Amino acid sequence: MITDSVLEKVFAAGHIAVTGECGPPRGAMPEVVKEKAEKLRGYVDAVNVTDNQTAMVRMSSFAASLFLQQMDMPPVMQMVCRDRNRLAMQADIIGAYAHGINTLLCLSGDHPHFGDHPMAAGVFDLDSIQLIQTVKRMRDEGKFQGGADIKGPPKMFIGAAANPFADPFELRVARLAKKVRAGVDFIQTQCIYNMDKFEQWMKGVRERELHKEVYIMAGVTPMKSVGAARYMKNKVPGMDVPDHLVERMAKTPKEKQAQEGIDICVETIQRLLSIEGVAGIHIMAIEWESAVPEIVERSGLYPRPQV
Amino acid sequence: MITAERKPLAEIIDYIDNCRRILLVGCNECVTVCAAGGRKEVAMLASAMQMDFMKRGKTVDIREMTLERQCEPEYVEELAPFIDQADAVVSMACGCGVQEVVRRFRGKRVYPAVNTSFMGAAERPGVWAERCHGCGNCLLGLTGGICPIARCSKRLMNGPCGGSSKGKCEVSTEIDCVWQLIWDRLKELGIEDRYEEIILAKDWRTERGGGPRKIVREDLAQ
Amino acid sequence: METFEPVIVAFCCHYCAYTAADMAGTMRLDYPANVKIVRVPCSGKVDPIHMMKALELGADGVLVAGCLEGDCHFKTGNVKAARRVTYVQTQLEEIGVEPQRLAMVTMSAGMGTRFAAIANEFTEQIRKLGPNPVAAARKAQAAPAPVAQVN
Amino acid sequence: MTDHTNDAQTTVLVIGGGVGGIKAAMDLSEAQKDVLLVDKAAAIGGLMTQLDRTFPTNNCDLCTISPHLSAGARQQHIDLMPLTQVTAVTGEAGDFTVTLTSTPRYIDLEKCTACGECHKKYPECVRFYPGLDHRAPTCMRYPQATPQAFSIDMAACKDVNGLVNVCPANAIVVDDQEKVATRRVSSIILAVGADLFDPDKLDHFGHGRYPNVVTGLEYERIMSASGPTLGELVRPSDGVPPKRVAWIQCAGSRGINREDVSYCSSVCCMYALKEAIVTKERFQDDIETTIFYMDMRTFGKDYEGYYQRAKDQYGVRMVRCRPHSIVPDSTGQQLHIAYATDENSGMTTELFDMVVLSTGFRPSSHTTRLAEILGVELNAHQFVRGGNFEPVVTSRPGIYVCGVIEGPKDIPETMVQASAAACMAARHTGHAGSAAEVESEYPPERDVIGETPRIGVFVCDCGQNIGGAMDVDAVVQEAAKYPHVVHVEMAGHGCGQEALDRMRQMIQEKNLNRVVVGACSPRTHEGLFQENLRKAGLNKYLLDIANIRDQNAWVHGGARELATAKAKKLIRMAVGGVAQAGPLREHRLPINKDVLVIGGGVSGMSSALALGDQGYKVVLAERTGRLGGLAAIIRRNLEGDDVRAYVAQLVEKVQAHDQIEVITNAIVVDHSGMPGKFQTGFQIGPRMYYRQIEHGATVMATGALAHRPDQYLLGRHKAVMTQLDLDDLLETQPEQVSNWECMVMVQCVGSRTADNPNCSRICCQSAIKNALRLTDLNPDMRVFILYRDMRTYGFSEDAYIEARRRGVIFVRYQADIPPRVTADGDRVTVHFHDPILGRDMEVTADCLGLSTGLLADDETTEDLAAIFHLNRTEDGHFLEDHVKLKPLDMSVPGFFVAGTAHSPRTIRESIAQAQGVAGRIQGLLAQDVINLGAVVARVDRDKCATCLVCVRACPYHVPFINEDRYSEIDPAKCHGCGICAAECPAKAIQLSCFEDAPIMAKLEGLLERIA
Repeated sequence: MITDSVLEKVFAAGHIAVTGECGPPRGAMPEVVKEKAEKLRGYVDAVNVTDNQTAMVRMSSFAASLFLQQMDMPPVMQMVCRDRNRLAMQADIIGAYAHGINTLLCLSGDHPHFGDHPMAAGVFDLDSIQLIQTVKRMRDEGKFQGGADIKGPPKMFIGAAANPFADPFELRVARLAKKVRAGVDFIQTQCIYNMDKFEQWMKGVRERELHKEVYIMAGVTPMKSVGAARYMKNKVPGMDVPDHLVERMAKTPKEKQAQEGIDICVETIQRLLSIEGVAGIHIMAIEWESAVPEIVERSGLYPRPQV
Repeated sequence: MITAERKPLAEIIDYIDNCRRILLVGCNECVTVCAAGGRKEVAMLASAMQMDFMKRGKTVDIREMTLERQCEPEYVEELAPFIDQADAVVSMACGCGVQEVVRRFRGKRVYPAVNTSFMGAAERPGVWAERCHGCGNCLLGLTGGICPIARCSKRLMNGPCGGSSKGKCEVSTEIDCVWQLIWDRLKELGIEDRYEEIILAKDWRTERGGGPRKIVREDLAQ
Repeated sequence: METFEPVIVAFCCHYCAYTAADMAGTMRLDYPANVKIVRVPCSGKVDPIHMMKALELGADGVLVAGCLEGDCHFKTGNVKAARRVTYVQTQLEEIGVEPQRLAMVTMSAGMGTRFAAIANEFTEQIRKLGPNPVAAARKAQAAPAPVAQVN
Repeated sequence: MTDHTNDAQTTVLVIGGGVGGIKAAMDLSEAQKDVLLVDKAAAIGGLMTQLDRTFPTNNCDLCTISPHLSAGARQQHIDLMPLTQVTAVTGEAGDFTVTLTSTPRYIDLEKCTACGECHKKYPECVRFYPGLDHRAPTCMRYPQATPQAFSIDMAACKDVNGLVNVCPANAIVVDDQEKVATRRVSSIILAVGADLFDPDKLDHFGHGRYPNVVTGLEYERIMSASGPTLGELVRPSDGVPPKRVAWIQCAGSRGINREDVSYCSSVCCMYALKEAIVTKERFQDDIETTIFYMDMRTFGKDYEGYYQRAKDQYGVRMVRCRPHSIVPDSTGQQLHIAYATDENSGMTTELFDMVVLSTGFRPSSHTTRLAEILGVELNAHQFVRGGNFEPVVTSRPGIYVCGVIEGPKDIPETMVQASAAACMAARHTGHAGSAAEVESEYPPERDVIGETPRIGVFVCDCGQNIGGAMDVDAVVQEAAKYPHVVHVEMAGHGCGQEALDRMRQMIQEKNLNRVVVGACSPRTHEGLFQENLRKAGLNKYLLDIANIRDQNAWVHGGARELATAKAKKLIRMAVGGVAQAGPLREHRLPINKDVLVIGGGVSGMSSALALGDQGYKVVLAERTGRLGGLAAIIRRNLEGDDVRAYVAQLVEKVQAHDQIEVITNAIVVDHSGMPGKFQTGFQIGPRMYYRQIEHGATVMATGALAHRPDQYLLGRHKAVMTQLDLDDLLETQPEQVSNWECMVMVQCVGSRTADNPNCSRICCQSAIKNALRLTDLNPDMRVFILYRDMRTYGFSEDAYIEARRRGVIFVRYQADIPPRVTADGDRVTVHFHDPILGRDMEVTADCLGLSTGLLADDETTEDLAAIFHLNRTEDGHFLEDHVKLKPLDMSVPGFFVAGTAHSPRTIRESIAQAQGVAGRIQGLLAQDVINLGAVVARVDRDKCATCLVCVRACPYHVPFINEDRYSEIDPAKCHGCGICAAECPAKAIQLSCFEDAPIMAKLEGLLERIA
C-alpha cells in the first residue's frame, strides 16, 4: 500500500472497486453536495468530485470534496490543468491532503470554448501527464515541481482519465502506457457504450501488461432518455455511442426509457466485469445519483466490501 | 510571417473622429503580404475614411504613406517631415510598427488600424494559419517538426486529449488536431516509439512567462 | 424638384463589355447618358481602389462589366473581379454607403441589347437609391479636392 | 508617288482600284510584295465608296474601308496610278511587260490641297459624278478620296485661265499630257469590277424620262450624306420627301427580252432590302416600302435573318410578281405601277412617290477590250471565266481575277476572292524586303519625357453620325478649357486622309505632345490614329480616344443636349487620362512560320496546298481517319465536273507534298500562345498519344454536316432520299433511274425554319443539277420542284432557265402550308397546293428528292471554340472578325476560317476562301518579327514585397521571383490582362497603357464638377 486511500485498499484486497460521481452545485449550496453523496452512501467506495466540468464554473472540487470527507464518504478530488498553474495546483494538493483527501484524479480539462467563459484564457501550464509526474514526485520524493523539499509531503493515490474511443484509436494504448510511465496508480475510462472497441483497447492493454501496473476502472453512464443518448452521441467530445443503442432507446416508449437506460447500464457492467484487467466500475450518473443503488445492486456489486 | 487583419472601420473612426489631418502609414513587409496594411490597403482605408467623414458633413485631410518596414527607426524617421501637419497618426503596421512610431514621436496620438494576430504560414492564397507561438525554446525536434504549443488548443505537450475525433480538434472541425498530425508524421518517419517519451513540463520563462524579451547580439550591438 | 440624374461609371472589359457597348451603338439602342464607360483590358484589371475612389469622388453608381462566366478572354479575370466587387461591397457597408451602388455584371461581345438593358436597369436602381451620400456631402461643402499623394 | 522602278521579280499589277483591287493590293503589301495599283478613275474606291449604307451591317462602312484606302496610299509597297489604263501586255507568268496609258488630270497632285475652290467656282467642267448631279467640274468622288485631289475635264471647261487663277495652290496644269509608261511585273490581278445596268433602255419603266424612277445606286446617293441631296431623302421631281417607295427587282436581269441578261446579279435583293430598312430606320418609319420580286435571294451568311427582320421588324411589304410597267399619274409627281400576281389574275395598279429599279451588274465595254489585251477568255456573259474549281484562276497563267468581273457577287465574297487572287499572284514574285526597313520610314520619335503636357483635342463630327446627334462646336469650345489643352478643332471625318494630315500638321505647328480624338470606338480606329501620331514623330501611346460615336451619339441620338454634355465629359476624361500617359516601347518576338490547318476537307486541303506551294510548312489535322470531308462523297457539280476525281487528286497532292504533314484521327486537346507563337496539343490515333504542334497561324476548316431531318418520311421509305443520295444514285444506277416516270423534289427541307433559320445556299443549285441529269437520262421524265424561293444566284440562273426549258415544273409553296407525303407501295404520293392553278394537287412519284442543305457541326465547333476561345454565331458556325471586310479573319488574332465551317457554300466558293485564307496568313507570317504591342505589366522593384500574390494570380503563370528577390514579368509572355496589377497588395505593378494614374485622372475628370 502506497497511500491510505480507501480505493487503494479495495484494489489491494482484490475487490472490484466502485466509484460514483458528484457534480458540485453552481452556487454555495453544501446541502446539494451532501444530498447527492447520501444517495451513494454504501453503494460506492469513493465519489469523484468534478472540477469545473465542461468548463462551467461550479463550487471547487476541493471544497466539495471536504464536505464528502466530513460525511465520511471518501472523495476522489479531480484537478484540471485548465484553471490553475503549477503553483496553485501544488498548493491545493497539499491543502486537500492536509484535510485527509488522499485520492486525486489528474485531467487536462475541457476547453473553455465549451463552458460559460469562452473568453477566459486556459492556463495549461502543465498537461495531465506532467501533473501526474508532479504529484508522484511530491509523494515519493517529497519535492515540489520546482525541486524544493516539502515538509509533510502529500501521499496522494494518483488517478487519471483515459478515453479508449478517441482518435487516433491505435494511439490510445500507448497513451495509457505514457501515463503509467508518469506514475499513475489508477485509471477511470470514458463512459463505455461501444463494447467491441473497449474490448479491443483492453486487449492492447493486456498485451503490454499495463493492467498489472495500473488499476483500470471502466466508466459507465446510464442514459435517461433517447434525447440524452443523442446528446452524448453528437455533442459530447470523445464519446462513442453506437447507433443500435440509440435505436434501442428510441424504440422504448418515453416513460420507460429511463428504466431501459438502467437496464443497458447493468448489462454493460456485467460484460465489463467479465473482461480481464477491469479492476473497477466508475458510475457517472450525473444528476441521476438515485439510479446508482439499483445499478450497483443489480450488477452484483452490493454490498461494498469493508476495508 | 506576422499576420494581421484590418480593424472594423467604426473603431478606427472612433479614435480619430475629432481630428482634421491624419497621417495614414502602411508597412511594406508582413502586413503587405497578408493584405492587411500594404500600400493598397492604405489607399482603401483612406478612401473609406474620406467617405465616412464626408458622409457626416465633416472634412478630413489624409496623407498616405507606406514605409518599407515600420519596425525600423530609420524607416520610421521618414515620417518626421510630415508628423507636425498631422493631428494623429493611424498606423496599419503590426503592433511592433505602431509602437515604434509612438516611441519615436513623443506626444503624438498614434492609433492601430489592424489587429496583429499570429506568426503563420499561407495555407493557400488568401488564407493564413497559425504556426508558431514564439515560445523561445523550440520543441519541434521532439514532435517530428510539428508544434503542439502553437497548434493545439490546449498547448498539450503530451496529447492528444480525449476530445480529438477524425483528426479534428474538439473545439472546431476547422482546426486539425495537431497530435493527429504529429502521430501521422512519426509513423511516416517510422519513429512511433518516440511518442511515448514524455515531454517534461515546459520552462515558460523563454516564452512570455519570463517577461518581455530581448535578443542581443554583442558582436552587432552598438 | 427635377429628377435626380445619377452619375454612373462603368468599367468595361475591352473584349466583351466594351464591344457589347459598341454593339449597342451599331444597333442604335437607347440607354441613359448617365453611364460613362472607362475601357480596361479585362474586368480583372479593375482595382478595388478604383471602385472605392469612384464612389469617393462622387459617382452615384459603379458597374464592373466583364465577360460571361467561363468566357473571360484572360481565363479568370471576371471571377477575380466578382470576388473583389463583393469585398468592396463589404467595405461600403461598413461606411454606410449602400453596397448596391457597386455591381458586377457579365455579358458576351455580341450582347448589345443586354448592355443597354443593364445600363437602363442600373441607372433606374441608382436613381431610386438617390444620390451617393458622399457626393451630396461633397456638394454641400464644395471642399477643396483632398490632398492624396500616393507614394 | 514614290517612283522606283520595280524589277519583274517582286511586283504584282492590280488592275482596278475598287474594294476588291484594294484588298488584293493590301494583302500583297502585307505579304511584303510590291504592288502596282492602276485605276482608270481619278480616285480609287470604286463602287462601294458611293454606297451610303451596306448590308448586312447597315453601317456606311466607309470608315471601315477608308482606313484601307488611305492605308493603301501610304503602304510603302503600293504604287498607285490613278487615271491610268492598261493598253498592252506581253510576256508570260513571272515576267509580263505592260504598257500603261495615263490620261491627264490637269492638276498637280503634289500641290493640290483639295480645298475645293475650283469645285465651287467651275462646277461644269468636271468628270461625271455618278449619281444625279451631272454638272460639278472637279469631281471628288467622296470626302475621303484617295489620292486626295480633284480632277478636271478640260474639254468641258469654258474659262480655262479663270479656273487656273481660282486655285490658291496654283495646282492646275493646263498643258497636262497623256503619259505612257511600260513596267515589268511578275503577275496580274484583274479587279476592274463591273458597271451597273443603265435601265434607260427599258422603256416600259421610263427611267431617264420620269425623274422619280431611279436606279438602286441613285437611291443610294440620294440617301448618302455625301450625295447630291446631302443625305435628305427627297423625290428628285420636286424635292418633297416621299411617302410610298417601291422597289422593282431584276430590272434587266433574269429576262429574255431584248435588253435583258439571263443571269442573276446576286446582290440586288439584299441591297433593296437594305435600302428599304434604312429608309424606314433613318428617315421616317411611316414611309411605306414595297418590294416587287420573283424570288427573294438572301442566301449569304445570316442574310435570311436580315430578310425576316425586314419583313417582321421593319414592316417592308413584299409582293411576289414581275411588274408590267410604270406610268406617271396626271400630276407627273406620282407613278402607277401595273402588275399581276399569281393569286389574282387581273391587273392591279398602285400609286408610288418613287420607284427604285434594282439593276444588276453588266461587264463594261472597257473590260471586254481589256480582256483581249490581257488574252483572257470571257464566259458567255462577257465576264472573265474563272476555273470551275479555282475561281480566281483565268485561262492565261500568271493572270488572276477577283471580284464582280469574275461574276456578280457581294462585297464579302469579293474580299474572299481578292485575298485568294493575292495568294495565287504572290507565287510568281520573290520577297520584297521585310518590315524592318519599313520601320525606318517613320520620322525619329520626339522625346517628350519631362515636358508639361500640351494636349491637342480633335473632335470628329463623322458627318451625321456624330454631328447629327450633338452640338460638336460646343464640345470643341468646352474642350479648350480643359487643363493642358493647347489646341482644339473640329476634325470632320477624323479618319480621312485630309484630317489625318491636318492633325500631323497641328502636332508640328503647336508642338503638341499629347492627342485626344473625340471619335468612334478605339477598337476599330486606335491603330489608325496611333500610326498617325507615329508619323508625326510622336510616340503612338500619347493618345486617348473618347468614344463619342458608338457609345454616345448612336445611343443618345434622341437627347441632343444629353449627348453633347456626355461628349464633353468623355473628352474631359480622355484629356485627364492622356495627360498622365507616357511614351511606351513595343516588344517584338521572332515568328514561328508554320501553319496548323484543322479539318481535312476540300477547304483544309486547298489552304494547305496554297501555303505549301509558297514554302510554308503546314500541319493538316483531320479528326476522322481519312481526308476529303463531305466533298469526297459528291459525284458531280453544277458544271458537270467529276467532283470525286477532283477531291481524290487533291488528297494525292496533299499526301505527296513535302511541305504538308497530315495527321489523322487527331483531336485537339489544348492550346496556348499568341500569333507567331502558338502551341496546340493533339491526341492522335487509337492510343491517343499526345503531341504538341508549334505554329504561327491557325486555319479552322472543320466543315459542316449534311442535314438529314426526320421529315417527309426520310429514312422511313425507300423512295425518299436527299439530293446527296440522288447525286450518288444518278452515277451508280443510271438505268434504274432512267425508267422512273415521275420525280418530285422539295426545297428548304430543314432550312429556313425556326430551329435552322438560315438558308443553306447550295440546295437550289444541287436540285437543278440533279434535275438536269435526270432529264438527260430520260427526257420524258416528269420532274416537279416544290420551292419557296428559287435561289440559283449568279450564273447558275442559266441552269434554272434550262431546267424550265426542259419542262421541269416549278411549284411554289408557302412556308406554313408545306407539301405532305404519303407512302404508296414502292412509290410515294406528294400532296401540295398549286398557287397558279389555285388547286390542291397530288403527284405519285417514283422518287422524292429532299433538298436538306447543311447544318453547323455544333458539337465540334463548340469544343474547338472553348479550347481556342473563338466566337460562334447562334447556329454554331464560326464568327468572322468583320462580316463584310474581314470575312476570313477571326476576331482572335492568328485564326482564320474557310469553307462550310464559316457558313454553307459551294465547293468552288470554299476553295476561294481556302486560298484567300492562305493569302491572309502570308500577310501575317511575312514578318520575321511579331509586334506584341506595349500593353504589358511592369514591376517596380523598390515597392515589391515579394509576397507572391502576382505569381499565384496570373492566369498564364508569367510572373516569377528573380534572384534579386522581386517579382519579374517577361514582357514577351505577358498577355496584358492586368489581373496582377489589380491584385498586388504593394501597388508595385502597373499595366502600361492602363496605369492607375490615367484611370484615376479619368475618374477625377468625370466627377470633378460634382462639387
